[in-house]
Amino acid sequence: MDTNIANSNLKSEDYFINMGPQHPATHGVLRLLLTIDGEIIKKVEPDLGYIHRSIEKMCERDSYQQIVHLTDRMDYLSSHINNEAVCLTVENALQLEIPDRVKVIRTIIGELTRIASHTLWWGVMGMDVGALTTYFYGFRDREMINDIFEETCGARLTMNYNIPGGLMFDIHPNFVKRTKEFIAHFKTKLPEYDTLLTGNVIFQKRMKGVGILTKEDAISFGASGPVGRGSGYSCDVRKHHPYSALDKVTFNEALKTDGDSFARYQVRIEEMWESMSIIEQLIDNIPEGDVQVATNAVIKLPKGEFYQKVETARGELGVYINSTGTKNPYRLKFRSPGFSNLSLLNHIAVGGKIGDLVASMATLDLVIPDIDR
Amino acid sequence: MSYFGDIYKGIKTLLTGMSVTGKYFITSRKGAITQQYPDNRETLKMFERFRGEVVMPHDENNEHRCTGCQKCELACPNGSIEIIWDRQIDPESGKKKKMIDKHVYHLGMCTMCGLCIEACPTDAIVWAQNFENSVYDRSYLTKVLNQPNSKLKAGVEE
Amino acid sequence: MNTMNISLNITKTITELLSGFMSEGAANIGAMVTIALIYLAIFAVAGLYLVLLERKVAAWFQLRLGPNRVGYWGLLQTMADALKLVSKELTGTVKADKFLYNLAPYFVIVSSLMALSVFPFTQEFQAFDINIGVFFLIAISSIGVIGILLGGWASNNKFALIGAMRSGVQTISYELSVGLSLLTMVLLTGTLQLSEIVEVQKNGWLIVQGHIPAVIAFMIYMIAGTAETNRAPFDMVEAESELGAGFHTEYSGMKFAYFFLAEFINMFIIAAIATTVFFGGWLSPFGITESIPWLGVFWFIGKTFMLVFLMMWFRWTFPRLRVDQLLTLEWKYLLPLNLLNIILMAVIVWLNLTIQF
Amino acid sequence: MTNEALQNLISSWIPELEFTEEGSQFLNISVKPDQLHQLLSKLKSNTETSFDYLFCLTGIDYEKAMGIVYHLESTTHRHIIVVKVQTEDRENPTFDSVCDIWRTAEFHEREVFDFFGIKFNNHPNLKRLFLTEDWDGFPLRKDYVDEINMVIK
Repeated sequence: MDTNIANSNLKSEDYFINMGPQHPATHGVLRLLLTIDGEIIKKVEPDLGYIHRSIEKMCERDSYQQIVHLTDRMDYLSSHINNEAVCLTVENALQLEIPDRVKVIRTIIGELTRIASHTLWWGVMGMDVGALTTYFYGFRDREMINDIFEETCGARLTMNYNIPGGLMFDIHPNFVKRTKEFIAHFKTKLPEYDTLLTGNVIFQKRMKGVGILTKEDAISFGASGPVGRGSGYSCDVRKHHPYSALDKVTFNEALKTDGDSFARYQVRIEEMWESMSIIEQLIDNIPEGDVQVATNAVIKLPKGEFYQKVETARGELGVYINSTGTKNPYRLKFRSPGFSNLSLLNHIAVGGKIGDLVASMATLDLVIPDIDR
Repeated sequence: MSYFGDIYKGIKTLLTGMSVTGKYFITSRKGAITQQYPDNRETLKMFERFRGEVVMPHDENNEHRCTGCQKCELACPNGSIEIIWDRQIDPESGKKKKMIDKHVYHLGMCTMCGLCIEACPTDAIVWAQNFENSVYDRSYLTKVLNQPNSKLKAGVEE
Repeated sequence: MNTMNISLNITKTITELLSGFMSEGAANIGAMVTIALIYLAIFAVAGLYLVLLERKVAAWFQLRLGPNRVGYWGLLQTMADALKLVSKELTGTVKADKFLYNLAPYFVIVSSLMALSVFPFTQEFQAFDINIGVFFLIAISSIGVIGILLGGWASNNKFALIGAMRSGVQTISYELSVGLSLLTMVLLTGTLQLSEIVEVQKNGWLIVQGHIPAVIAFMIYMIAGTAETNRAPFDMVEAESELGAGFHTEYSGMKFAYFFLAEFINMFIIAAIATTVFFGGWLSPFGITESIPWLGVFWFIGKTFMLVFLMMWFRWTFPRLRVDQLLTLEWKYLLPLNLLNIILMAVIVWLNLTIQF
Repeated sequence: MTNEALQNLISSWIPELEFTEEGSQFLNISVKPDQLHQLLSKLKSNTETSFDYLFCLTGIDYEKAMGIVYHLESTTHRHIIVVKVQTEDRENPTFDSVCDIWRTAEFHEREVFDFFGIKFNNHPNLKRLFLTEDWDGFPLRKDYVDEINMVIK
């Protein structure tokens, strides 16, 4: 029997709250219009476009080298993997033969970017749930990777180290040494992440059974990356459509089945272990060879459509180029992982409390420029 | 009895969590990971590939390598390089030749993508490692890379 | 030796001093006003340095250095903050309920300062030695909630309202556990008067005397005390990642400073009650410094700061509980444990199995 | 299933479909707007094809016509197919919405409506997703002109 206001003549309207665009939990300019009843959330309606720069319109007037540098600004936490996506699309379209050295280096730096993105996610995840010290431990490990990138590519976040046809310049002499140092350091620190946050009973109570996503819903909503794998949906592009040197390494896909925030959290922690093992398999035998294949200054793709899938830290990034043979693409579409992962937020947050919404949003690991493009 | 069981388990996980932060508290004498930026300015050295700002190196008798071919201007995605060139009589060969007058570089619009340096045939522009580029007026951000009355270094054309 | 004692009992000495040239009643009021001013001065500065201690301890936990720019070793940092807050403009929302909006901070700061008056810092050094000491402390700490509720509701801000509602629920339910855990200890001492409680602990601190039930009561008390002051892991009131700044979103300048200072003085009070009741106030461990009574202040302050450090350690390690989990923790776990503990303690006191030295 | 097997199976459902494979790595199907919803729901429900993952829905402005490209993948058989649909009507292009088949289409279709002006009938809330309500014009159309923000190099 609904005891509360149902049968009394007290009329109660919905209570609207604006979560964003300036809000600590949204990690960027995303505005969520929450309809709440006390603490319980009835509806979440995202309002996007605060950081929309119409990258796809810009791509229609830029040459292919210039498009690569634009992708840095989309998902800035896996900027290297975004660059690699566009370069692979162009190289496959031109049927360029890429030397093995480039493939191995691209995969190593890609996995390092994934670890860097996951350590930042872990730090910010702890902060969202209330443990403020995790932020600094996460950033301490991320700083070591940023230094490796700064030494090799010259930039910490927006690398633009890839160009269609290979890499801009060769890796720095002590790239291998620094990466090995990082792996050794991180192997001792990752278990600490578990004792500090994963094992904590308050953390488990806040995460288990929160934001449940079944496997069918994950597929139907197009969830990819750790969000999909948390619900048992095997969607790792590195496994199903391997690219660069990923077919030469053996690693197992982190899959969990119960689909709540804690499962998505565990998938990302496991992925960090997998990425480290991939780097170890490749770091010692980087094949010799030059790092750039000669392409003519103005790249013209043949007429037709080209699609390339890549696994970024957030999920499956797809680059679809519809070219009519001119020097810039007729239409270029980025299938961004964050966009589909955000679309399921309303589905998993309804019925939960505000604390649950913040916890499940943290495990969706949203990067707003990746959604708005 | 699971009532007391999960209380005990809960407290045990809480204590292990505290042990991690406690370990860091005790060993905090080892120094912080944060960089004391304004204090360590003298000792701070950036990596030599760090992309601070595009500059045109001049050798001792004020000569640079830029021929004014505008390849970098075409390669730049957001128009932050403007080459102002004019036809002058080349003193040795007496023919009219395309000479660089001003290589205007808008640091304010540059996204540090490195495509111009990649496209330059004569390696005339390189990265400088300074990162303190903030200025009080936007007009200071538009720089002219080639120093006044500097000449093209001989032998670069071939 | 007795000259030292007389000067310690400040209330008696000041009233005698003033009654020399004032009537009896005026002297009492004069004494009360002077003591109030002395305490206000001491604890305003103590509050500032507690804030600095919190920021430094947080920094050491997080591999940082903490404030070290203002003053030598950052000592003047919170002094500078206080100065900044004094000079800040007192903004407020237009449709806010002006009177209640301005009244709220005073509730909070007054209740936390009033509670300071009953603490026995050393032998005689106690502002007011009323015979219902512990009961007075619990009553005072519940007034602070009204200030928070008023502040959240009156500032006409949706996030502040949610924060205030959360704090109301949280503090009311956790006062229960604070009261009950102190009750178990009062069973041992038999008196509510704080100086009597310290006297009883002359032959063994209460936590030793009451062994098992006392330790359980202490753990429950610390959990409930942290929740009482709205500090992590129960800081839903101003949960940064959910509500922004919670109930004091709309406050700025000195009004915000009152809220901020009151939170830290409350933390000091919770720790001070714990030291007085559980760890024998100003008594040195085995009576080693019995001879010099005024040394007791350092023992009292030392023990209190150990407990304050423990509360800070909680804050910088644990994630935040959800509101409903917080209530289930209180009603389903702490309350039954407390009641069991009282029965256990009653049995032990009845069979007088307490450990006496 | 290989492209040929897919082609034979699908052409058995609806006769007048065109299959091409040149210019793209996957089998392309061009379908008429009125058979679109029927084809796509059959592609998902049929067990042999079971395209249950719509990973990319793109709007394209072919200057004479407006079109949508659906990239579908089957999570069980791991094969990929591309379905294209076009309409000459540029003032009021409308297609059937597929968000009852795949929930991800809700947001993708709102984005296509926002940038191309293509309407989808029986879409739950077809509003602009990125731009503000009162934005006039559809930015990703080829004939969209905006002097202020568009830098034509």
